[in-house]
Amino acid sequence: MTAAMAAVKPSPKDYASDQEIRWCPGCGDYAILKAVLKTLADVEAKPEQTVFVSGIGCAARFPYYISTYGFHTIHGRAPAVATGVKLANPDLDVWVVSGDGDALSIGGNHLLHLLRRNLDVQFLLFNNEIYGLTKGQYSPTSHAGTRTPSSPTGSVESPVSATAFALGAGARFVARAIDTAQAHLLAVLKQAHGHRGASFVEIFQNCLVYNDGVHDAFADRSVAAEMQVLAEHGQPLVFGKDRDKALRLVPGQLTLETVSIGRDGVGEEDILVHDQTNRALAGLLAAMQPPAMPVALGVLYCDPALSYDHAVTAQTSAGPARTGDLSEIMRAGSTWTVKG
Amino acid sequence: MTAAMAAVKPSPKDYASDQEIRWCPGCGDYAILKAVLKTLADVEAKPEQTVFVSGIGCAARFPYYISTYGFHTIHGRAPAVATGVKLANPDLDVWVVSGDGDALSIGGNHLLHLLRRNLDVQFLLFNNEIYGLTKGQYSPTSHAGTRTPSSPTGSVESPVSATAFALGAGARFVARAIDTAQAHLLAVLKQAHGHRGASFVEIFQNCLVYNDGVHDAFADRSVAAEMQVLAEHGQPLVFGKDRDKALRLVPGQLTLETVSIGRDGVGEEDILVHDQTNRALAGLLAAMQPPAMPVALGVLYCDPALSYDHAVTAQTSAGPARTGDLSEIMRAGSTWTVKG
Amino acid sequence: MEGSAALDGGREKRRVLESAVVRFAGDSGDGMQLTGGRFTLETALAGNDLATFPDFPAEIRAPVGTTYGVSAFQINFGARKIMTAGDRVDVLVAMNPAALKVNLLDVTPTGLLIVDTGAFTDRNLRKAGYESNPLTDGTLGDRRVIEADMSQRTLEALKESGLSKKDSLRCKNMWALGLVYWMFDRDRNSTTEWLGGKFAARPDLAQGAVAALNAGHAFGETAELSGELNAYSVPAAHLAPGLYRNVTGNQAMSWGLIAGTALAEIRMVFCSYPITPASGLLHLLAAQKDRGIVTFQAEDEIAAACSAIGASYAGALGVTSSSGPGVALKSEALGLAIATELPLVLINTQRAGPSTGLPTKTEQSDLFQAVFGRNADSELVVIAARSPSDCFACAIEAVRLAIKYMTPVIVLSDGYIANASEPWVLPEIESYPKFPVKFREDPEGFHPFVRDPETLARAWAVPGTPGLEHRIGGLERDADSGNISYDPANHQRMTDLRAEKIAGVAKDIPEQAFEDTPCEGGVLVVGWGSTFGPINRAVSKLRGAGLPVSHIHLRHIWPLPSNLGGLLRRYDRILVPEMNRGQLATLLRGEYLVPAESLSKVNGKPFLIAELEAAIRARLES
Amino acid sequence: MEGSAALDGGREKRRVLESAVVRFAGDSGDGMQLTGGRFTLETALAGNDLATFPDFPAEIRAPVGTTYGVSAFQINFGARKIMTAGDRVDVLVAMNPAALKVNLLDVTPTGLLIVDTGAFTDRNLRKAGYESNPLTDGTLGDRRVIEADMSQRTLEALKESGLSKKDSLRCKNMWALGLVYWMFDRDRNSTTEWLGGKFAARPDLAQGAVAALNAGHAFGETAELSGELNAYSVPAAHLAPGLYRNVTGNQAMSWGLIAGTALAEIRMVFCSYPITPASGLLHLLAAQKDRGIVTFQAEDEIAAACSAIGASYAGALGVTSSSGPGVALKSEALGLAIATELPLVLINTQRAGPSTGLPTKTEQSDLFQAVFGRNADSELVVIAARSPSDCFACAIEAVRLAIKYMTPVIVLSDGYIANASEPWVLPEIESYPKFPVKFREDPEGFHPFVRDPETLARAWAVPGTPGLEHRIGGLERDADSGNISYDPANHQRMTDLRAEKIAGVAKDIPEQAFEDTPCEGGVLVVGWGSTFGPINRAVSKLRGAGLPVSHIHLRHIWPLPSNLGGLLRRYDRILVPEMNRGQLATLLRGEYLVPAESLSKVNGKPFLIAELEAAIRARLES
Ligand SMILES: Cc1ncc(C[n+]2csc(CCOP(=O)(O)OP(=O)(O)O)c2C)c(N)n1
Ligand SMILES: Cc1ncc(C[n+]2csc(CCOP(=O)(O)OP(=O)(O)O)c2C)c(N)n1
Ligand code: SF4
Ligand code: SF4
Ligand SMILES: [Mg+2]
Ligand SMILES: [Mg+2]
Repeated sequence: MTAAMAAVKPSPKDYASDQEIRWCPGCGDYAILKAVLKTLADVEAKPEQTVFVSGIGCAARFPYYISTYGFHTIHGRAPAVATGVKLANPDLDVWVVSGDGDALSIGGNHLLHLLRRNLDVQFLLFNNEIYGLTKGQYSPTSHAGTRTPSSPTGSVESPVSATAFALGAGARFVARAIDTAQAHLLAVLKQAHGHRGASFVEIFQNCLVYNDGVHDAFADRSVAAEMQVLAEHGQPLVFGKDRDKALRLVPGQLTLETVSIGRDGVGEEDILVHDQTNRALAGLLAAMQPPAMPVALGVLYCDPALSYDHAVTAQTSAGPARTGDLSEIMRAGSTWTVKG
Repeated sequence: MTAAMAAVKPSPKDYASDQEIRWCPGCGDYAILKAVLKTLADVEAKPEQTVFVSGIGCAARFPYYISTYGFHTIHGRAPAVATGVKLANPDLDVWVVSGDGDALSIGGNHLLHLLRRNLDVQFLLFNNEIYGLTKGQYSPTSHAGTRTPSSPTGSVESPVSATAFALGAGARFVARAIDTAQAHLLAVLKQAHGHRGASFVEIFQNCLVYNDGVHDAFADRSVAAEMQVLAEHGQPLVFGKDRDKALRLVPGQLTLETVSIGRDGVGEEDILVHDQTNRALAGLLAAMQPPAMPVALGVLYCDPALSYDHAVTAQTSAGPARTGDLSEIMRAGSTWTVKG
Repeated sequence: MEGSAALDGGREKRRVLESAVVRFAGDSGDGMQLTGGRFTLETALAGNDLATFPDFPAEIRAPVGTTYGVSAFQINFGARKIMTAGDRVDVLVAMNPAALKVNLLDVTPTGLLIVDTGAFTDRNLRKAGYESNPLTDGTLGDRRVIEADMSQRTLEALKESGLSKKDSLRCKNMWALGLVYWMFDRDRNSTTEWLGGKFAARPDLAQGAVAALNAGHAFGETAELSGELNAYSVPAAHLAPGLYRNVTGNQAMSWGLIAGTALAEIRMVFCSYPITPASGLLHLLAAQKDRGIVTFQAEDEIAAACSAIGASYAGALGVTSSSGPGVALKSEALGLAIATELPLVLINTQRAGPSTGLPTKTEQSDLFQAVFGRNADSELVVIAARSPSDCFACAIEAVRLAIKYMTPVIVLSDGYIANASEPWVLPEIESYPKFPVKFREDPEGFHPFVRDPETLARAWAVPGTPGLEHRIGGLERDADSGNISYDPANHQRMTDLRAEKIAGVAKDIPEQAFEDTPCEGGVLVVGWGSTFGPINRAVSKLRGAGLPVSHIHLRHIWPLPSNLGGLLRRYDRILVPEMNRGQLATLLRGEYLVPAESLSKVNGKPFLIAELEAAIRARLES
Repeated sequence: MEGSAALDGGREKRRVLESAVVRFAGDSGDGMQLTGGRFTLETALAGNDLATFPDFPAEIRAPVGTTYGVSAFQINFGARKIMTAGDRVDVLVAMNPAALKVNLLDVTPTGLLIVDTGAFTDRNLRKAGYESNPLTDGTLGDRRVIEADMSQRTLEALKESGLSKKDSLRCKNMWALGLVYWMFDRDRNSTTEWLGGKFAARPDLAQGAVAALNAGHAFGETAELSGELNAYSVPAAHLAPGLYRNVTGNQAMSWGLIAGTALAEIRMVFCSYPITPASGLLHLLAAQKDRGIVTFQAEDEIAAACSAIGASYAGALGVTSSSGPGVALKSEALGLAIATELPLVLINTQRAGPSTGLPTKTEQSDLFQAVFGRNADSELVVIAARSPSDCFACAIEAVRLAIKYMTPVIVLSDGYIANASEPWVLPEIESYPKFPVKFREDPEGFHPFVRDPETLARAWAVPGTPGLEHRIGGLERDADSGNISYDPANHQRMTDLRAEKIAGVAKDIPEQAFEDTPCEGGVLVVGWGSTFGPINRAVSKLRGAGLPVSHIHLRHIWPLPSNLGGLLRRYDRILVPEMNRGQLATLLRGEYLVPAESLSKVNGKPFLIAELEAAIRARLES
């Protein structure tokens, strides 16, 4: 795609690269790619200003399939590379693409620091609860009991919740979506793109080879309505096929419960209204798990603050150093002259 | 100290090593050492069964001053080393000692995984909001604006909260104490020691050389009563010199506020009672910051679960492998005989 | 066939061969690894010596029909000792056009192709990048072709089976196997039995598979192949008697580690982080938890190394494993193990680099990293395995040295050795000499750096031992008390002690031997690691032709065997073939000032015997 | 004094010396670094050549009076070219018993001690580990002692100042400085002025300090020192004319990086994680944010390296820095920079290891790590600085090569160079030739791995450039398109290209020269890095004595200069003194098959000139 394109409204395929896609047929990554391409087109991203940075994993192959700039780095370190990219040129529009292993196993530390520093990037975590590329070992998000080649008798580790981790790390934008729920995913990606600072998006992704159906308990279309609550700022947290269920704060307690609207004396006023600026609420939403509770999707938390790259830029003068400046620096302090 | 000691009730000095202490005179680390020695004596720790593991930093010098087993490892990796220690011998009583840089900068990832796996150790994080050993650079817990040799115009990073991070990582015991508040620190350390699984304790520590008084806004004795609320499970969250202030959940909202008991119609029943099994409450408590709010100390969260090392042990048969077993393993599957 | 002379005689109308190379190739979903595995077993049962190599695609599951989704399995078997999986392919089974495309060039010009014509549709031809049909457009050259619409024939054979079309087609690989069984005169009984067991839950599928197998066999037997003699016999090899099995390098390595720790009577704590091609070891050991093996899938390679160190500190043997990029991450931790003098075994299953490189391709380019890749003067022991089965002995040796010398030991394997397999006489492990670990227990005169005067190893005192409480760490420590020391003279002394300790290992390892009676003069070929097979075969062939060539193959890379310098100095021409740009050659030159010449190959594939023969001949002639 | 001949003549009753070594030693709180720094400046102003070395305690602030809390500052100055901070100390200022204890052995047997007797209390003696008073029990041997109760005398001098006792005592170091000024005939004016500026906010303190300075000076002038000639004069050296300042290696390195990027007209993004002794560079550059330097304190060394790579990818020059253990952590990232062929500069300020080792002590033992310390065949450029001021040129050269060849460049400094200082003629940086970076902008024929046919460097296309959108990564890529490639032949080609590119750097660097006209025959001493000073001085002295000794000092460690082999082969005896166990020696042997002999010293301290002289003489005689 060339710069000339910018004149007409771009279409998703303008952002697709010419490389053959090498994910397994049916992998959830295809759906995410589709949504990202559409997002780029919808926001009319400038290809030359857009950079996709990734680590290693199936998910991390992502940059090859996008016709913008792309950097497929090393396992776990994409956040660090992205930080350098933004420090060199804060005007670039940077997306980081990562898997659950890449982001939360080897790369957990860099993600923590990217989030707390609030680097202005979109961070997409494709959570398939498995190491896909290395052929199916359990990952830090795999539930206890997962049987894999490295846990033949079932994993005994308690998984980390990507969203709870991001909130604990101080992230200022935390959202969730599902690979196949295109419309919602697209909406979330656009909000993430619009947010200045680090936008963290966990995308539930299906690995049909090594962990097929792991998200079915809430992501499968047949249960979606009952097992998903789509959080929207200022809107009541209602769900169900007939939108007759809702979340409520158990009175006087710091716990959520699901209630049926209009039953057991539950009225509109009892229904919790989503406040995306409340971190505690985001934490409670993130902690809900099927089958007892629906899974919360959408922007769980958003409370913008100055981004790191912009703060750094504000402290630093522009452009390369100049020799004249250096002369000054070197002459500051005590000097003396030896005469010839 | 020898095994013979076990007969008489030990005293703190029985646990002190013969090495000259090399912290700066007046460093908060001395107070923590004192409390730990007392804890060891009070719980009658068996010196030969006790191991202190640390990374690198002033804090990480800790093991040298204790007469039990000790391993001063490399920067940031103490949690990983401790994991190996427990996997080899889950019966050992392991303490990990770390600084804010060691635990949350270079070592953040290992801490995350130690906490989510719930390894049965006591993890002490000495938070002086600075890199002491390397002469005073800002750390991931330093507040924005901190001026140090590496941030001469003031740091532009938002700090991470150690406790929020631990909660987000899925820790099952999260507590806080202050170096100089010996009695409380001792109580917290004993609870941490009693807890099975990872007990995370953040200790506010004063570095009088590079960050003197950084915790004074709440830790200084003169303001302690007004700026500290000591959380105790099942007890109302009351504070103040005259114990006339309390925390309350803003009705219908997920926020805390301080109230004056008996004023503005605030009665006993409005006062929030600490529930250490509620992670959301712990999160709210951890987020309170002076001057607007007091700082919450004590066991903010405790909800035991099976520890990782015990789960692993349950899955693994005891003792070294035996050659007989190996013969069997090698003969499983297809074999054939070539006759001489 | 190539690399093999036709023997005289033989029963029936079969042509007798000294050896043959067969490659099964198809889509990832076509079951080629399984097919190759079964053929291997029948071949072993038939008494041939053999070597195999699987070639997986880099992609998990590439779209059907693409060239990059082709999965292959190669076997070289013969009536003589077999050293490699074979330079070139005599018989290629190609289940689709992509498989043909990717593998054709490896087939000898007069080789045989067995092709599923049913898969040669326009669509598949296009996916494979063929513009016209290679079966008809001359692409195949002089190679003979057996064309069969395997899909169709399998469906026909299974018509009555009651299986769905999809399930029936899953049996296509058995049809191909049946045909190859016929071709090499293999028995079908054990495969039939095995299929019954494997699909015990689906007897219909088991029966279908057997039916397909028999149909393929029948296809060979019937007149349909008449005209050319496509039936062969490869007589049994003269093999040492014993109980055999086929092992891959990963298997042998896992068992060697178990053996070593069992002989040392110490628990193994195996800590790793998945990475291609090293993960297999983690998988194999994770399956042995009920045999006292602790495995830990760490959050990254640094944690894997550090937890292994922690385990060793606490009295187990910490073992860690990875491949190049992951080993790079362990560098700092290795320094800690060196400084604290704790035993540690690190298995590096090398792959092609730099950086992510070619994860599924082989290379032996981490020698420098193993020997030199750390800050400061930080020596450790490096051992390299030469073949799949050799991993067993190397692992035991690594465990022994790590414990005896309180040092990290790196074992170099590679992607080729790890996945290749060869027949192996099962060792009588229960009769191996034990070397039980001796933990320090006596507090008298104890400090953590008291050393054995012989080995210079420090005392290993383990938490849990009363009276030996002590502190260790990465800071330099006093040679006489183990306490931290900033004393200049002490640092010199400790640095020297650490180096002497490792140098002393040379006294504890076998003197270097030649692979065969050495020739005086001529060319000395020095190798290490998985180049063993091709070098050995190339040298044997040249010696067979009366040429003065000798072969030394190193197991001990660091320290080098004490007599090596003397051996090398006997030769003016030393050739060092390596799958890297000359790392061992540089090491030998630096150590011994001998003019070792590097023969480098870095294309992700093992040396061919022919390549080596040519290179050695060139040196002999020059 | 030792290492210096007394010159004839001179004004007053002063003894004229060719050079002298003075060390100031006291508690960390005694202000010895400041005292030494001021003395250095006055000495420079007096026209001497000089070299200094500060010796900080490993502890931040050890308890007062302990041996491990002693802080020292050494200066060697003379009427001739000064190459090192001095083998042995002629004049030791000891502010307390601990300072005496730690430093006494370094003082020449006939040296002079200036001791604050006020600090020689029982308590302090005990803390220093003295059982009796060394001033009276014969410990000092033949050394001369000037005893003065400096505390008392300072208090007296400041009686009228109105300063508190505590503040008055803070001026004690100025008293000592005054005395040493008198001893070496230094002017006090500029120090007086400087004190006024420094304590502008506390004029009382400034006056007090000046009073103490004068009192110390007066103490020297008065009869109290009569009896012995303790007044010296060291005539000015013949120095090249120019504007001078004192620089430490860290300063010169930071300026060199700024200079390099300024000349390349590219922004520097400096990414680091604190570690002793490398942090100084981060601090110095962080102070230059208003000059266009971006500094980033990363969460760890891996992030530091990776963010620097990210910065280079985005069109800045990524620079990262650390010391040994931190550099180990960067190994994997270096592989990525090599594979993606991005420019990167890595400064390694080496320290003593292995592992944490002796963080505050010096060593040059990371050469192997720099040259070989990564997985796979992964070459890069390695440069070593020989002295504090040489860091400037090395940094510029590193920037130039990194950009021109699209490669990581490692610059080796060490704890000694970083903190030592020497006078330096300020370069006219504005007249240096620029080498502006040329980013690719033309889409015609572009792919990310198109190479300059001359340098073999790939095109640097930076995000933000329309029409050049591309993807790069750690997987092997096609030489002709830049796309991922698993092709065997392509991997061979790319591996060769990467190696050739680095080898080609040898054509772009100066041929190796001798430090002086070479002698034919005799001993060739080959050094690198901070051994320069002592080697150069030792060789000069031996040559002065008519002995056949030559000196080569390498800046370029990898690739080595193209003519080096030829030069080395002219000598039968090659001695390689290194502060490691022989790393360069091994490298040279392996590359050139020359019998380079290692002279190793690993005690955390630089070589002494005397040590080297003796070693070279021994080689000459054998
Ligand atoms: C340093 C290093 N360690 C390990 C690996 C092997 N590796 C590649 S991807 C991966 C995990 C992939 O899991 P995830 O991030 O969840 O991505 P997915 O494949 O599931 O999309 C691992 C362990 C590597 N490439 N580099
Ligand atoms: C790999 C590595 N990187 C960096 C260092 C240098 N280093 C030692 S301690 C430290 C930070 C110490 O800060 P903290 O953990 O807060 O401990 P404190 O000294 O404040 O107690 C650093 C950066 C090191 N020793 N090793
Ligand atoms: S292995 Fe799983 S995650 Fe990877 S491409 Fe295949 S389906 Fe997708
Ligand atoms: S530098 Fe700070 S943290 Fe370190 S010992 Fe001194 S006072 Fe304590
Ligand atoms: Mg995954
Ligand atoms: Mg700290």
